[in-house]
Amino acid sequence: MKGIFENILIFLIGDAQAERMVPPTGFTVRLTVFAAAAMAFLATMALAFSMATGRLADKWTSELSRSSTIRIASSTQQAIAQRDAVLGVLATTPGVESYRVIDTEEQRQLLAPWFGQEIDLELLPVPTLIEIVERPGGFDAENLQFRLAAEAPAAVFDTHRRWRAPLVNAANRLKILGWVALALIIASLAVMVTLAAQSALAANHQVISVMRLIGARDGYIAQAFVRRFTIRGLIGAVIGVCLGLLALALMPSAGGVAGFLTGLAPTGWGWLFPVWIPIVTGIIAFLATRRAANRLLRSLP
Amino acid sequence: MKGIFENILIFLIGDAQAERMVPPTGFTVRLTVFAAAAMAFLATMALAFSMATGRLADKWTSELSRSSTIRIASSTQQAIAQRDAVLGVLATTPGVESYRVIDTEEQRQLLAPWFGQEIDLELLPVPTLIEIVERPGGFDAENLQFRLAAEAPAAVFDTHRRWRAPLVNAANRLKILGWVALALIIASLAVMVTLAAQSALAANHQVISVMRLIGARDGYIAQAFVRRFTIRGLIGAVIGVCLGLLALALMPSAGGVAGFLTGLAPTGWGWLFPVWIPIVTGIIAFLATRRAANRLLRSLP
Amino acid sequence: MIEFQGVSYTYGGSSLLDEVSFALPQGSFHFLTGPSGSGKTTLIKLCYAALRASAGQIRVFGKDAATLDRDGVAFLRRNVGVVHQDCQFLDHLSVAENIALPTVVSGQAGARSVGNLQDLLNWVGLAEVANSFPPEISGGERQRAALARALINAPDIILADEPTGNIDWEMAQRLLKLLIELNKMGKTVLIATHDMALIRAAKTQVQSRVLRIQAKQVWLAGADL
Amino acid sequence: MIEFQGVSYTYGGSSLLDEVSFALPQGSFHFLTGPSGSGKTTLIKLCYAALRASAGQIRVFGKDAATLDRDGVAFLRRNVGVVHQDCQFLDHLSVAENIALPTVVSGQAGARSVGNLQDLLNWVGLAEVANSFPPEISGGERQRAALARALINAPDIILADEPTGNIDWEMAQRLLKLLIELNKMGKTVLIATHDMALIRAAKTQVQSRVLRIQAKQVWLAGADL
Ligand SMILES: Nc1ncnc2c1ncn2[C@@H]1O[C@H](COP(=O)(O)OP(=O)(O)OP(=O)(O)O)[C@@H](O)[C@H]1O
Ligand SMILES: Nc1ncnc2c1ncn2[C@@H]1O[C@H](COP(=O)(O)OP(=O)(O)OP(=O)(O)O)[C@@H](O)[C@H]1O
Ligand SMILES: [Mg+2]
Ligand SMILES: [Mg+2]
Repeated sequence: MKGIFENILIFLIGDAQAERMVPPTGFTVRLTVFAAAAMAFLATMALAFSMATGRLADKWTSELSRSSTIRIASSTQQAIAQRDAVLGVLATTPGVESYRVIDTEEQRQLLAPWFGQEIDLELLPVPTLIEIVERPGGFDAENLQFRLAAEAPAAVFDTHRRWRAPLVNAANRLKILGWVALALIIASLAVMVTLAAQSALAANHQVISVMRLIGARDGYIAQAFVRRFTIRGLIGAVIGVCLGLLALALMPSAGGVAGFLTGLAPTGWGWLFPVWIPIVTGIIAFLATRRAANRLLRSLP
Repeated sequence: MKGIFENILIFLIGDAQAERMVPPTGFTVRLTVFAAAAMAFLATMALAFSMATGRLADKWTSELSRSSTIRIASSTQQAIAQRDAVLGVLATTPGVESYRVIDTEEQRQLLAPWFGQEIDLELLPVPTLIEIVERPGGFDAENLQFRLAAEAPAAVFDTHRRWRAPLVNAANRLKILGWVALALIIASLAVMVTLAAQSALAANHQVISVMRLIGARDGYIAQAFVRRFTIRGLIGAVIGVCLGLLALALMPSAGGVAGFLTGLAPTGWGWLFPVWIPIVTGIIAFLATRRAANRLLRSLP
Repeated sequence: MIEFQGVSYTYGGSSLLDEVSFALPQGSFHFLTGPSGSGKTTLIKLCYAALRASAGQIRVFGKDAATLDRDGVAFLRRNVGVVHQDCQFLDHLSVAENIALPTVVSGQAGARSVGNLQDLLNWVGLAEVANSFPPEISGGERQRAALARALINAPDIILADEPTGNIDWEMAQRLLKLLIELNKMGKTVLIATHDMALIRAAKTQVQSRVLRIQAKQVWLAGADL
Repeated sequence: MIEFQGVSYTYGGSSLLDEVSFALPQGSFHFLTGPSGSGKTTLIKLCYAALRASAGQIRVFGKDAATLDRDGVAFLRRNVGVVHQDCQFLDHLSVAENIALPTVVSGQAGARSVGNLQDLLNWVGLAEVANSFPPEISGGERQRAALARALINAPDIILADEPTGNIDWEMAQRLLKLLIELNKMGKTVLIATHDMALIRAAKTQVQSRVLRIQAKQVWLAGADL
């Protein structure tokens, strides 16, 4: 591994002598840097979007799909005994992370839209509600149903599936959309950088043919160009990612939006998420330029 | 107007003689066409996304924000009289599109998660619920509140604001995200096409300088290039938009997802939404190439 | 046709021509000599407005070159045939098409010039490579193609910068004969060259004069040449 | 050093050289003549493996050119100084840097060659434009720069394609002297030219022979030249 890094370092530092043969500036630089920057920017945005919808889907999944409810109607005989039976069953069910009986105050909040804040729960035949939160792996709902039927026949098990399905579905579709966009942008990035490298090399056709005529080895010529364009691709991508992160930081944060859509901006270490974009861009630029350079060189005698 | 179209037509048909001086193929063609196609593709996707989230926000806005509820607790004295009073008020409130008393069956459905399907509503102190649907312009909620307080003091007016705000907010943020992405993509498109035109012209430096030396007028030289690159930009954009529409058509439709996220694919005439993308691309290519050509020409003696 | 009045030219800091004055009357035949780097190409570029004089006045066809706008320069060039020292062509067009390019640009492409073209190709010995592309022809063939391109429109002024540098003696004689022929038709000819033999050969066939650039000045050479 | 054995060459369909055989021994001095388009440049390109023979064998430094791989060709070119007919340079490097380029490529850039460089620039008369860029120098200056670049590494074989096409007579004499000097140091020299005066001038200073391309063959010219 150390060898690889050393080689990469030597490659990036380059050979000052060989370096000079590549014209220092011009439109091809702007083209390459801009293409890399624009695509890296879009990739950062698409990635942030995918990650945000990913978080959203996770949240909905965990909030909705990992929670389920057991209801014991108030009309049930021995409601308390049944409740205890349910709690006993849950205590021995693998995959259950926690469970709790929803208390009166919370029930009042949940029912307020229906009966107003002023309701007297004593007057309502409010059922006993037990909220279950699953472990990530989930539990065997069927088995639980079965055991409940045996030990607390009045308990009604509600998986919330009906409510959560559309939300999780929608979040997943958004997430897929984000990944598709990301894949498209990475593909565009690759083609754009390849074309920019090709156009830059074509513009430097004379430089390359002169070098070849005075006896420079193919590897020597290719290396100077490949190095230059890899670095340009890297720089462009770093600029693009930085601009992307800036744009994300300037986006209004989700804040009070009741957690419906989590913020696009990542938090903490999450800000490092797009580091791989410049690396991928650099690798693409490296491969694209090397291929174009070798093809051009092989066309020269 | 006719003059403009005629001029555009003459421009697009071009001058076969002048045409020949532009080299027919090469990497610059691929670069221009691909840049235009890639950006047009992404623009189509971003536009579809923005439009879909726009539709989504509209839907949520109309479904949630245009509806509100008046609740009369069952414990109220003269519940029926009060209900009638409320209905009377609503009948004379400007901005109300429709209102209806939610019937028993519907209430049973809404309360099922709490009390199970088997509940006997007779036993519950279920309030009378009146659903109001606003006209697009909305009504004066304060005035309504005021009138209700006078004529049906037991009626509680609930605007749903608490519930709808986060959803509408989220949809609007998504919509804004889509438009921001679209703006960025259009900006990238402009820069990319400009750079592609510049690089193509730089690659044709010799052609242009030879033409200038043998006495071709600037306008004559510029026109041949501008025409070529405008058409390439147009073709690229048309390809990109077609691919974008194809991708949209292949996306799974929203179908049964409970209308949470409307499909990305447009319907009917909606498919024509991205026609302006090639037109904008053509205009950008035209302006970018003309500017680059004129700058290059002015640098020649 | 061409008149220099007190013309100076400097590239960056180094002055090359200093208050040069001379005139080429219509129908005259001149050579331009001088050591390599003395400013022959520069002087010719001044004549077709590829460079602008730093001081003084240059009149071509009676018009002050400094007052021409860009389209005026283009018009001037369509009436001046120039053989450039570095013969550049459009590499995607055939040699014949390159030679015919000035007729396209001046809108004269038609039956008449196609007749001319074939004659011209035969005379300069390019009939065989007419359908080759410029990168495929030899150095001497390029130079002849450049001359043919300069002559295709039968311009009133012909400026040739080292038109025989890469060409063997017999062919150079042939090209000289063509230029003398055109001169006899009333065209004004100026040839920059370092080939004394060519100048001597011309002397026997046409009334020609030799301009020499020396010490930033243009001198009319005496009978010693 | 260079040996052609039954070498043929055809561009596309038209054959240019037909079973040509000759040898340039080490330390020899040869001219190559022939009409424009006869194949002088082609023959020189065959010598430094810019073209591959259609048939026959070309041996340079005793090695069959056809068997060289790409790095072998590069190595060959570092030991053969070539003046190309179309002198191409790196336009973003100064004239001096362009001339020094072969030392960079062969890894000899150092004190010794910098000393050489200054001498060489003086000799070919480019000291004044050493810091100019190639597009800013005159046609003759370009040709001299190309010659200087070919000589900087003191290669064993020197191939020059029309090195004096754009150069006045005195300077041409100077350059010839330089080539003769190198030849006396043991270098093998081949100069393609159409300038008979140059050939005659050389005859008086060095033991030189003239190869003539005619009818697709290479003939050793007699005393008539
Ligand atoms: N790449 C090529 N493809 C096809 N034909 C070519 C190519 N290069 C040269 N030729 C043809 O081969 C012939 C010889 O060319 P070459 O350059 O060797 O001539 P030359 O003897 O150097 O002439 P000159 O004195 O004019 O430089 C010419 O007629 C030319 O048209
Ligand atoms: N664009 C330029 N910028 C700066 N200096 C230039 C430029 N063009 C030419 N020069 C310098 O001006 C001088 C004269 O150049 P010019 O090309 O006119 O010479 P010339 O007489 O044509 O020479 P040759 O016979 O070698 O072609 C040269 O020393 C050259 O270096
Ligand atoms: Mg010159
Ligand atoms: Mg040649």
